[in-house]
Amino acid sequence: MSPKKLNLKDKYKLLTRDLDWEFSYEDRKEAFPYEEFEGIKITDWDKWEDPFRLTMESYWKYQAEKEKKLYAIYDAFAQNNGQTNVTDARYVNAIKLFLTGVSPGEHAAHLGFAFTGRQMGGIGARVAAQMQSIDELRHIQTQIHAMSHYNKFFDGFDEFNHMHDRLWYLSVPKSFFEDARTAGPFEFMIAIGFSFEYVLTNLLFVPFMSGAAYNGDMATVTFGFSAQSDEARHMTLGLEIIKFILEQHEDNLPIVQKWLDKWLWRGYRLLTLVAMMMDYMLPQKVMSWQEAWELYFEDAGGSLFKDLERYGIKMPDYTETIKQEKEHLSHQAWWIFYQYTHAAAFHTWTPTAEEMDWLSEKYPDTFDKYYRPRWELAAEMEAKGERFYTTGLPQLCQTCQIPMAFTEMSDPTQVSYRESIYNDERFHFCSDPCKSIFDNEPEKYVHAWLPVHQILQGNCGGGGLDKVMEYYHLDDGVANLEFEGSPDAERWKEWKGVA
Amino acid sequence: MTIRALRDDYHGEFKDSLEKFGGAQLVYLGWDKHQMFCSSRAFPLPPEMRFQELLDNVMPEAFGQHPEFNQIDWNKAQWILDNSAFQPDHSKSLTELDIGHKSLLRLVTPELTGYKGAGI
Amino acid sequence: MTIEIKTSTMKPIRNTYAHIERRFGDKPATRYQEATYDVHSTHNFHYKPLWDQDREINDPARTAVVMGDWYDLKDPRQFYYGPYVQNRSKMQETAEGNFKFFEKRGLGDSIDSSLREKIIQLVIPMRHAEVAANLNNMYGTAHGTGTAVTQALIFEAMDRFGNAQYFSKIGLALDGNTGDSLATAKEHWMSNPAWQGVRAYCEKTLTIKDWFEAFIAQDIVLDTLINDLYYRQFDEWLTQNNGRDLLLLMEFMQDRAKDSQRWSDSVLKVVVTESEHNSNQVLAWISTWRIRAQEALEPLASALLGDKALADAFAVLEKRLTKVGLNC
Amino acid sequence: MSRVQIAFQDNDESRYIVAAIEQDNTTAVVHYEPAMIRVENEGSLIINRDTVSEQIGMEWDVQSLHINLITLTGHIDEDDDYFKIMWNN
Repeated sequence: MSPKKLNLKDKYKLLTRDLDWEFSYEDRKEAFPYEEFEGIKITDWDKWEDPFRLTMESYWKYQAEKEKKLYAIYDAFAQNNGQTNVTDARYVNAIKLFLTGVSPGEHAAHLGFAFTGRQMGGIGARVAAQMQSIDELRHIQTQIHAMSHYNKFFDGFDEFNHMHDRLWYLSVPKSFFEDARTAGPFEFMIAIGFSFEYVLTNLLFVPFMSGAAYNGDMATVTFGFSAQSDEARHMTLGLEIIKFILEQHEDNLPIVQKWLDKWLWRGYRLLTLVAMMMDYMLPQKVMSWQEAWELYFEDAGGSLFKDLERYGIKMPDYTETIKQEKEHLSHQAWWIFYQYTHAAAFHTWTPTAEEMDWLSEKYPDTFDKYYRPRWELAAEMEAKGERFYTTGLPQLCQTCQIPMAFTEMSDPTQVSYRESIYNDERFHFCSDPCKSIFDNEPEKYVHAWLPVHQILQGNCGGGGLDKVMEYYHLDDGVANLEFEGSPDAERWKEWKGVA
Repeated sequence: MTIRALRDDYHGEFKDSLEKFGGAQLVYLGWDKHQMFCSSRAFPLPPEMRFQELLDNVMPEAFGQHPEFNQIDWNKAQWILDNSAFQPDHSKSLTELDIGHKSLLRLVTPELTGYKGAGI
Repeated sequence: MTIEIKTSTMKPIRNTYAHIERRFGDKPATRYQEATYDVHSTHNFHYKPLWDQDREINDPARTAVVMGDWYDLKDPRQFYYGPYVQNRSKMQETAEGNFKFFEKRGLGDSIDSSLREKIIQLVIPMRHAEVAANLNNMYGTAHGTGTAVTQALIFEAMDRFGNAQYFSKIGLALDGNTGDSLATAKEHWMSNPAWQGVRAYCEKTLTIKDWFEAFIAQDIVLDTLINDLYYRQFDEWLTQNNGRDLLLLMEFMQDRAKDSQRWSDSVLKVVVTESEHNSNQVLAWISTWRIRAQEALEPLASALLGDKALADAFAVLEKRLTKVGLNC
Repeated sequence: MSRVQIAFQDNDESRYIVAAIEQDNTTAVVHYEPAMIRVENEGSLIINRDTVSEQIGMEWDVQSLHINLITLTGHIDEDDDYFKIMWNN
């Protein structure tokens, strides 16, 4: 008997979907207890369309091949002192931000997908989430290994995980992922699986990695593209999950729309870090934040939302605000870090004259008018030997936890202040979407660990700034402050043989 | 405003309520159209602090780095407290002036237009 | 500016990350160490889980077992993602070769019908049991503490899903890719009395709330017994009963079980030697689950291998427990 | 019609895949970017196993696409002999 030829779809069905069974001895709800409280109605898990059809054996095979390639490059990079090939030591600060701000998020995503990969009732969806979970573990680990060599030659990497739980600006990504993980399984899937992976990670990874390529950073570009190859699978899962939920029951639409409105905004605010990285931190620029936003969100995201219209999904109202903010975001963000760099684990600097010209060209309507003068003021102060570090602690947005630095788009010189009063206490927000996220679930967000308030309550080492720096494991004069004159800058000059 | 959670009694603890600040209350201070300071800032202040003390002791710490700080005419300064216009009696305390925990107090100086007149 | 590099000045300013240095001293670290230690977030959590408001999102209290340092649960194989997938990739290559050989040589045709039926009735349904193993290990990944153990748990989870697929492939190899054997096997899983105990046990494990208890019920109690029954005793039985060719198709599961046992032994040992509290707790779990396992496996073991088989498997479990200092 | 896109790491294997795409999708536009090759097309884009196999000169497994893939947009339809991405608008 010659065996029947099975095509990929049939084979995958037999090897995966058919493995589940109806419980007879226990209540299935006891095994999957979190499936209902969010209000999502699933009537038939069998309608799940597998977004990709990798069996474990193919998974091991292809992933092993990717890993082999990746680590061969890491080894070569270390053996050849690859860190000396980057365009300039300033560049390295972008990847410090990556390791401290992005990589721990990969681990949080790993745990979150493990949760949904355990808790969703349908085996097709579970297995896809499980594969994403183990991929995310891959990402944190390959990133730690990629940065391991940089850590031996630059400051600001060595305390990345201690800082992740404590340092003020790292509460932005930390709270983002914890917000998703503390939600139910379906919200997590819409938050990270769809909104973040599908709509926004291209904006995180592709510019970072092209930036790495432009700036001679072989280690980062390699892990980045290698991670992106998993990302392509993740995106497919994200798209499938939203379609699936929407097709299951019409009552799911308003819930999903609310989650989309929340998570696209949360994700966008998180990407503020990427915006400033692209426009200010790369010595050799790739494209502006505005251009990246247009290419990866407005264009690609636009097609996506057109596709989702059939289910009744609407692009969030605030996308108009984002459209205007794209000309302001990176400048406002870098200004925050420029003046608080004494409490940050990377260096900042004023843009050079050529860089400012590039910014004028990329942002003709905003840079010269609103932002060039800031850098002129900074340069003036620096020339007087009074490099500007601001005093005190910033007011933070209760939701996104970024300092209240964003401005009204109707008047870009006016800070945008929003507030809500809940149970007689006042809460502050940087924007309408951050306010409405809070207003929808105040009992969740009152519990946010806001770094500034924690410092002022004495929970971060107690006492003055020096105690807080100790709590952060941030040695003054090493990983923090202005780039010029930093130990990083001095070592770089020594390597390059310039006085 | 109801949250959907596994249990109906889900609640978060207020992480920043007044009693957690050791007798102080938080006040946020901002200076409109002076974006040299990237954002308004948070100060723990005694509720019995007089407004005049705030002007004398806190404002310089908050905004003294600005080149225009010395040009502020405090008698002409305008104020916005929690999004409403506000005319403080300098001899009164924060509590008496209804400057509460986590209140946002904004200084407005229309005659000072910031560095190079750019709102900085 | 010259781009010539002075290699003499190219001295590292530190050997590894600070948390690794605090644990292991100021020397170059292994990739396992850097990828594993202290990766779990431990402080300053933001929100209460909507599904578990009494605990933090990462909370050691999700098990009754208490560890001073969860990173003591080191994986003796030192698997982080890279070595894990590369190791399994090699194993699957062998398995792939075995399956191809089996198919190409038509070895399925030479298996007599009673043996074929036995495999379909009593072996292929394992594909469902492996799904429970997948979920129980995934549960530990999601709720456990410390990357040392949570990463090993997800490797185990993915392995077990792989096992489920390999068991399914055995079915396909026997039914000429029609899938008929899988449908029949599922009927056995659902209603053959030989399987109902195991199925009830699996369903029960999926309702466990404490992730370390799930590890005990699954990876220690049930797996030790199943591994002995299927990968030792049934292996011998096949050798003696004209089923050698089928061993080719079981090789992956057999090798993998050995590899996994080194890890689970070590986890168990470290946890019970940590404190009397832990060993008492673990013993309490074991005594509950071994009684359930006894009931669950009796009909299956008898049907597969005869009446004495389960006692032999329990002797192996006993030995395993004694080795880590657990005297039941 | 919305545009779909797919990007690969810029290496030798990808070049054969891209050549096969160009052959089977005559309107596709190929962009060579740093370390990456990005291909765009209106509506949909297909990668056929046979065309890639022909280009490489040996059997090519569709799923090995994952090794060099960087990103894509659109819905996916994948089988033994093709990999397709498309928008439904």
